[in-house]
Amino acid sequence: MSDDLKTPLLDELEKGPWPSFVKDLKQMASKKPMVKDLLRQLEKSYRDKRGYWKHGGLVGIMGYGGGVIGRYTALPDEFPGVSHFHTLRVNQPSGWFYTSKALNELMDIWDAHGSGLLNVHGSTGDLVFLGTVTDELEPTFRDLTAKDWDLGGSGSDLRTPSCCVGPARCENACYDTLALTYDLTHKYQDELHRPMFNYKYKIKMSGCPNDCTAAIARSDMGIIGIWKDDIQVDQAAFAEYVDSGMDIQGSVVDKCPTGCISVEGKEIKIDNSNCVKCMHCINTLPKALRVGKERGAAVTIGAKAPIVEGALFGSVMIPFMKMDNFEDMHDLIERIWEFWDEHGKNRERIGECVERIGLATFIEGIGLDPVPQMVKQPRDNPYIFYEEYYEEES
Amino acid sequence: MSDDLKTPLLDELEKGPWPSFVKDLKQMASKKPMVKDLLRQLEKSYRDKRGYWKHGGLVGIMGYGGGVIGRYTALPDEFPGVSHFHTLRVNQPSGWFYTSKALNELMDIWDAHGSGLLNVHGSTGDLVFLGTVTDELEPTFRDLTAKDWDLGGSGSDLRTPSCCVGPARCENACYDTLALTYDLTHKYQDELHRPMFNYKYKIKMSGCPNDCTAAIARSDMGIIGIWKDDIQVDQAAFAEYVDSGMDIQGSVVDKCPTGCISVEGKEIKIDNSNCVKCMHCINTLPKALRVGKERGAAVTIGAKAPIVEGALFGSVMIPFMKMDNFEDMHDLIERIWEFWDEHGKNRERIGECVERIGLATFIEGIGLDPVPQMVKQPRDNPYIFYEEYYEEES
Amino acid sequence: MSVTTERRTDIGPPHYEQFLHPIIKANYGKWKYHEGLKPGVFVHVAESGDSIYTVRAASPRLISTDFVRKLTALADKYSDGYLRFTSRNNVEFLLGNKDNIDPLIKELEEFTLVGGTGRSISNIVHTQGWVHCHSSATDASGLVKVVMDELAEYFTSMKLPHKLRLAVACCLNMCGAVHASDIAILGVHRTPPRIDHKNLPNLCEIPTTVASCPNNAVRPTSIEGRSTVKVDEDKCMYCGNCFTVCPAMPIADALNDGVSIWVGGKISNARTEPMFTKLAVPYIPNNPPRWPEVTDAVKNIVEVYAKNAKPYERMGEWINRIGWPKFFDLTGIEFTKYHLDDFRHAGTTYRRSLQNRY
Amino acid sequence: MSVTTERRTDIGPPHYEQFLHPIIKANYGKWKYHEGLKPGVFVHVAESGDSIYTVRAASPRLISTDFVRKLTALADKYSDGYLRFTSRNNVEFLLGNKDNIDPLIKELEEFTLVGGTGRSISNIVHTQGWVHCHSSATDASGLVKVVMDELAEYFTSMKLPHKLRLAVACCLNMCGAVHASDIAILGVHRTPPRIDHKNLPNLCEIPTTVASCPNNAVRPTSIEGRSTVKVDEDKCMYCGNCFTVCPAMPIADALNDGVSIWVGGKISNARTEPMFTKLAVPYIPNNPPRWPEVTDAVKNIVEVYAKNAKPYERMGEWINRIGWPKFFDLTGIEFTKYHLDDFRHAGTTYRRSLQNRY
Ligand code: SRM
Ligand code: SRM
Ligand code: SRM
Ligand code: SRM
Ligand code: SF4
Ligand code: SF4
Ligand code: SF4
Ligand code: SF4
Ligand code: SF4
Ligand code: SF4
Ligand code: SF4
Ligand code: SF4
Repeated sequence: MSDDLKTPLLDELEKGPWPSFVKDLKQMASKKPMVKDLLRQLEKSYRDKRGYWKHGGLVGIMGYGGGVIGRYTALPDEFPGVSHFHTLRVNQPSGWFYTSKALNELMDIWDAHGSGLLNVHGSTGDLVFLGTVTDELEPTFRDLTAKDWDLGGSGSDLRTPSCCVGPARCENACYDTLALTYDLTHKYQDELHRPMFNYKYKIKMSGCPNDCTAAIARSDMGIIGIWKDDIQVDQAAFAEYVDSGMDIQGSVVDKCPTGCISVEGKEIKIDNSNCVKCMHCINTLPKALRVGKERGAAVTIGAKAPIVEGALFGSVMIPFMKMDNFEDMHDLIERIWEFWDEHGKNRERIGECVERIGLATFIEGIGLDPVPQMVKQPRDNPYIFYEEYYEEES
Repeated sequence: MSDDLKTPLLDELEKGPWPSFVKDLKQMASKKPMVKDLLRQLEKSYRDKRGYWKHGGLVGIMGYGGGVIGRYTALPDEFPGVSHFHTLRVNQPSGWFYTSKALNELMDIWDAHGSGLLNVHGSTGDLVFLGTVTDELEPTFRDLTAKDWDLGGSGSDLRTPSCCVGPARCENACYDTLALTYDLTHKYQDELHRPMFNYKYKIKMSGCPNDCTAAIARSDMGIIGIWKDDIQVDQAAFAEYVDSGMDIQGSVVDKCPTGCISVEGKEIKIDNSNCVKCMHCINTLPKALRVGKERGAAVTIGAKAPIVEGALFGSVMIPFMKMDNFEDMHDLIERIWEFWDEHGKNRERIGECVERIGLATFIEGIGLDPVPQMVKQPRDNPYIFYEEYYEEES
Repeated sequence: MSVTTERRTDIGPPHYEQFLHPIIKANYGKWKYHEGLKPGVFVHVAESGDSIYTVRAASPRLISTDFVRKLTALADKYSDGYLRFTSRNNVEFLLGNKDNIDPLIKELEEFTLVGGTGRSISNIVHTQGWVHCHSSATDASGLVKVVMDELAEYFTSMKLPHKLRLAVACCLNMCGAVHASDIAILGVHRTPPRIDHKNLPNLCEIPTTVASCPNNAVRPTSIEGRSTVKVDEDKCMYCGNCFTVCPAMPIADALNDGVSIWVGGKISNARTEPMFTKLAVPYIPNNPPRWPEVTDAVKNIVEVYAKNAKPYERMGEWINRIGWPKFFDLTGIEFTKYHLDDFRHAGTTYRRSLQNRY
Repeated sequence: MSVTTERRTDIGPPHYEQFLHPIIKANYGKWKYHEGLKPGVFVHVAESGDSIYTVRAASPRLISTDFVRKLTALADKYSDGYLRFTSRNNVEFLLGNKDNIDPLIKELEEFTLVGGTGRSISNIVHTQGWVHCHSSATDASGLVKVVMDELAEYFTSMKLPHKLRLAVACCLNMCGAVHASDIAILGVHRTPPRIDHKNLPNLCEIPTTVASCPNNAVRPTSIEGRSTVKVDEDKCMYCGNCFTVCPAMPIADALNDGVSIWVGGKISNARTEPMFTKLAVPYIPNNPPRWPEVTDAVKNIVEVYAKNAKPYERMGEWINRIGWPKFFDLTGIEFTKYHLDDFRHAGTTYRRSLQNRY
């Protein structure tokens, strides 16, 4: 093992305007041999056009089943620094808000125990501590909890819930995404830390249908803010948009998916009964239009990536529910988990489970009534399993 | 067997403004005992709320495998008149055009040999002679052929092709639907009369995308007229529509699915590159707008009713082909039949076959190149069967 | 010893040209435009300046040779002996002489209705029912009669927002246009087939019968040493396909058969792409001879559509504009679990967005 | 003998409130509107009249503690020590004082870019790649770097028709937003897994491994008396799921791995419903370190979009307006048989209407 770091291919990634992770990592490499070997292995990958990591083994924190991803190089002789290169998923705070102080403390911990590399943040939302050895897992965890931090999920458990900035800095928030995320994360610590499900279960919270956390695409359960009543209009502010010369017809009226907006003079009219809450007019005229006052959330079920039956978007399970307290939500979540536990298969996401057994059976199973908002359209095939039928009178 | 005809339930169907088949059949019943028993059995069905027909047996015309549907009452003792009640499917002329003379001759034949009841026409398009006994099948056939009529299809054969009124009485016809129907029916007499396929194969011809024969919904192969160039505009006639006070904006401009129409003063402008040939503007302004001059047909494959994998609309196989002669069409049809013969299963319609093996394999199999017009959208799942790959150089 | 026979086969149908009115023949493929003159009547004008007038009248489709002779007599009298039938089984008289229109209509109206053009309800595409088919769960001709009696005013006028196309089929085979109609009435069985174990081994091929079931509900078994089949009743969704291939599995059930009602399909490409018909009312018991619950349900849907749709909106286009929740609201039809699809591509019907109406 | 331990578990993350800027805390849930001030900068105005200013800057996401310390130092200097990260891994500084905006930007621009707001290309959602994951068919961080180097001008400006959201994933597991992005780059394997028969029996459960294959390509077998599996290469579509559950079935293949490019997905409900990303380019070989064919292809798509789309049209909305044939035309991308879907619901993607463009 020589000490020099020759990475001619990676060096090409120091060029260009976008901030360079290679530059950053090379600086770290001077302090951390682990990072040096990481870069050397990566250089080899760039040369050979393939990765050199082995499947994770069973490593983790005592009493926890999730939160750590084990990782080993396939070439420990060549790159001993990354013979272990495990990941710790640190549960981020709601909305990814930090203070410098808190972040610096986290960095101190990671400098002490790991590679000093991180993902800020992982795709699920965790603060990802990237690369340490097995022996450092417990010490890292001890220091984290000492500073009030805990691990997030991995494996077949509740994954770390995440949410958009919501009421903290967004006028569109229809419910308190940060509070719900905090609430669910704490209420379900056991489910988060101890894999007991058929497969992973992700919850994402967006404050409105703009869905800035991609809940409808990336969470088994999406809790997405919505309102029921009329869009709030400030006609004076609207008139200012008109006066500004903005192309209201082209930018707003023509873009409304249900054509329910009209403009008379400097006044905007919205046929709210036909509005599908798409957000476009509100997004485009933020000073004049606001979400309604009767706010809550819609709940979607089953979004996921394509493995193995094809990708799914979440499908509407509850078109609207009040979010004044979170007890109904707990109740719903627990009924879903119970149903999934009973009817799901191993490594079958809840979305696939619903696809397999059908939405009607699923909602019946968790105690919801069918409503037309659950579907784009009623069935178009005649293969109905009629349940009631009449017995011959004899 | 008593001779009286008491049908109190059916008699209720003599009331009301719509022409009554019961009235008509009762008149026939006085001449034909067969019809009398038909009505008596039908009355019983109305009382008991169920049918009383048995599955068809193997009856037919010598040398033909199709064209006759065998039918027997389940209650021959009670209704001996319909102990046989077979159907003959007489191949209609293109576009369902007749002269009185021809029709009267057909009626004479049927009066002589059958119940005197018919369906004008059957859902596939045949002139259906409804109800006769086995012994009368050959004599009916003999008289029909003597007057130049022949039978249509049934069973696993080419079904009777049919077409819209087309160039005979419609300004929208983009090709000669009547001629093609005549041509295919005559060219494929063998396939029509001798079941040799996996299942039925229906061809319907519509002269334009209005699709007045429902080809896209009800035919394994739909041949539907279309044009490629610009919609022909008569601006003077358009100006007259404007002058008439018609709501051009609401009725035409706003209804164009791709928004490619605009009106300036009394002039209509169409962005033909974005026109999807939906026909709406032409339908609505028939005096001002006409289909383009570069005409031909699109060919769809695979429409069918829901048994057993769910209903299918036809899917575009050829977005545009010239119809100056029909040889390319023969060629195409024969390649499809060959492919279906090789890859299809028993009782599997071509549409189901394509669903099972995939459009890519199907078009490759019949020698067509992939074009984006075949799909609504490219695949959205990553499960690609890559064919070419590189072998390691050693 | 071979016999010379005069038997003609495979001659195909006669050439259509001989059935074309001379004006049509002269202007074949050279039509310029058409115009609706009044309900049931339109004119097509050719580039040559010639005109051909069409008068359209209803036919029950299930008709007698007498009925046809009535039509041919009128054709001889008013349309030079030329007539045709439409893809919806109406009869059309092709007149060279405009003056014959009204006298013809007058005579037609003695035994049928004139109309079915433009923004109307045309004839109902339908099937055999109890009149001829072993498979039927309801009658077809009777249903058409009672429904069109109720809707006759919409056939003889053009007061609807747009065309309204109806279909009736007496079983799931859907020998017609049920799967793509503005409104469709579909006969349904609702109980699994009963098995005639005595005759099944003789009448049916076991493998074909087993293969016929889309839901793997039919399984081979043996009873008293004879091969037969059994049905897993939990899996059966009453499609009747096993009965089609095996007569020893009758599925008709007087107590449970009935009709379902479907809406919002279309075929044309005008404005919107073709659409399948969707479930509105899952089940109404058979109530012959006049099926009052069915006619009420259909009439209600037609009237709600007539009142709420905008010009040029077909049923399905109207529903898409207002949304399904509103459709169920306005018609008062109950939304049930049966409306939630659970067949092959069910997932593609789920609402996978936040776009919704309340 | 039991030991008392001070070990804390299941405490969950700290409460977010302590991380909120005082202005945010005071106006929590009471924001009135926001306004973009320039690329990377916006202000949110509360009902109270208070304002909070946000400055957004790029982060490579794969960063060091040093990089974080640079950010926290700036936060201490300019934003009262408050900062956050976005769902796309940008960093946001939350400023009470407007005057700090420009000095902050100046310091940020020394090591990163400010932008990513409004009609721009924001940071690329991405994954681990060769840096950490055993499953990858390509690198992620490197691809993001080279693509964003090419597209930087669209991050620092707001000159696009609308937001453009990119994603990179290094294998079909798609740990990110690939299936719903305006443009996505997806690492693909193109050869079946190779089986390490020696270790498989020890490392993998045969039934789980067999069950993992979506296409039934993995079958149990035995070799020299030891249970193992075989792969039907004709059925394998290289998804890698068997490798996920069974390490003895490696699928990486330096010669054949590479990337594919996808377009037209979206997540928001604005105007149109969420859409899946669709295949644009089936395969480009890996060509590190700068993947020039990939950056060219992406840049081409961005530029064609920028030139042709109308304001407020996302990539997929634009393509839907002009039609896919035109998309392939304008971009010059070849349409191949790989674009024709052949998976589960393939039939729902076929063009089942006459509506088409030529
Ligand atoms: C670290 C992370 C990627 C990143 O760079 O950010 C990641 C990394 C892995 N994912 Fe993921 N996934 C990560 C977010 C996601 C997401 C995005 C999300 O959560 O919003 C998805 C798509 C959404 C979804 O859940 O469907 C995702 C879909 C998958 C899948 C496919 C699941 C499916 O049902 O389609 C797998 C395969 C599996 O579970 O067997 C997977 C498996 C994996 C494994 C564990 C690899 C494996 O074969 O077991 C990866 C470990 C890589 C490593 O070296 O650490 N990962 N994975 C993300 C978690 C960080 C965090 O906790 O914040
Ligand atoms: C007579 C006719 C109905 C009518 O009243 O007009 C008819 C009658 C029958 N059809 Fe049909 N079909 C008739 C047009 C259709 C159509 C419409 C069309 O062709 O445009 C369809 C839907 C389109 C299609 O082909 O998918 C149709 C779809 C079926 C099916 C379902 C096929 C499927 O794949 O889904 C069956 C069942 C079967 O084939 O086993 C069927 C089976 C039958 C059988 C043969 C019943 C059976 O179980 O074997 C019926 C004989 C009834 C009888 O008593 O005569 N019939 N059938 C139509 C033929 C008359 C003619 O030749 O003109
Ligand atoms: C006669 C007939 C063709 C034939 O060869 O028999 C025919 C003839 C004409 N059709 Fe049709 N259509 C005929 C069945 C159909 C069908 C098939 C069906 O109903 O099963 C369709 C598809 C229906 C659907 O979409 O579900 C059909 C969809 C159209 C359309 C598209 C309407 C729309 O906006 O969706 C037009 C255009 C229009 O009406 O503006 C049209 C227009 C026409 C025109 C105006 C074409 C012309 O310029 O002559 C013809 C007179 C229409 C009228 O009734 O006012 N025809 N037309 C059929 C008459 C059936 C009947 O007796 O009612
Ligand atoms: C900060 C962030 C939320 C967070 O908690 O982290 C956020 C914040 C805002 N989003 Fe978002 N969105 C954020 C990710 C998203 C995502 C998720 C994603 O990109 O993966 C989406 C869905 C994207 C998609 O559809 O594929 C998203 C779709 C929107 C939309 C809908 C855009 C559209 O027309 O389709 C708006 C409305 C708009 O831009 O007019 C919006 C608007 C906004 C507003 C203007 C809301 C407000 O009033 O404050 C915020 C500033 C937007 C800006 O960047 O100009 N936000 N937004 C995320 C910033 C990510 C980044 O660094 O770029
Ligand atoms: S999802 Fe809605 S509430 Fe949340 S940040 Fe985005 S726009 Fe604001
Ligand atoms: S939110 Fe969307 S649907 Fe509702 S009025 Fe605004 S643009 Fe139209
Ligand atoms: S399909 Fe077209 S050409 Fe044929 S009758 Fe209908 S409108 Fe005319
Ligand atoms: S045919 Fe249809 S798509 Fe083409 S211009 Fe007319 S209305 Fe528009
Ligand atoms: S729909 Fe069914 S019952 Fe009616 S004719 Fe067709 S096969 Fe027979
Ligand atoms: S009726 Fe249909 S679903 Fe039921 S057993 Fe027969 S074939 Fe199967
Ligand atoms: S996309 Fe695949 S290769 Fe990349 S991190 Fe996720 S599992 Fe690993
Ligand atoms: S890579 Fe996927 S398709 Fe191929 S054998 Fe493995 S699981 Fe099956």
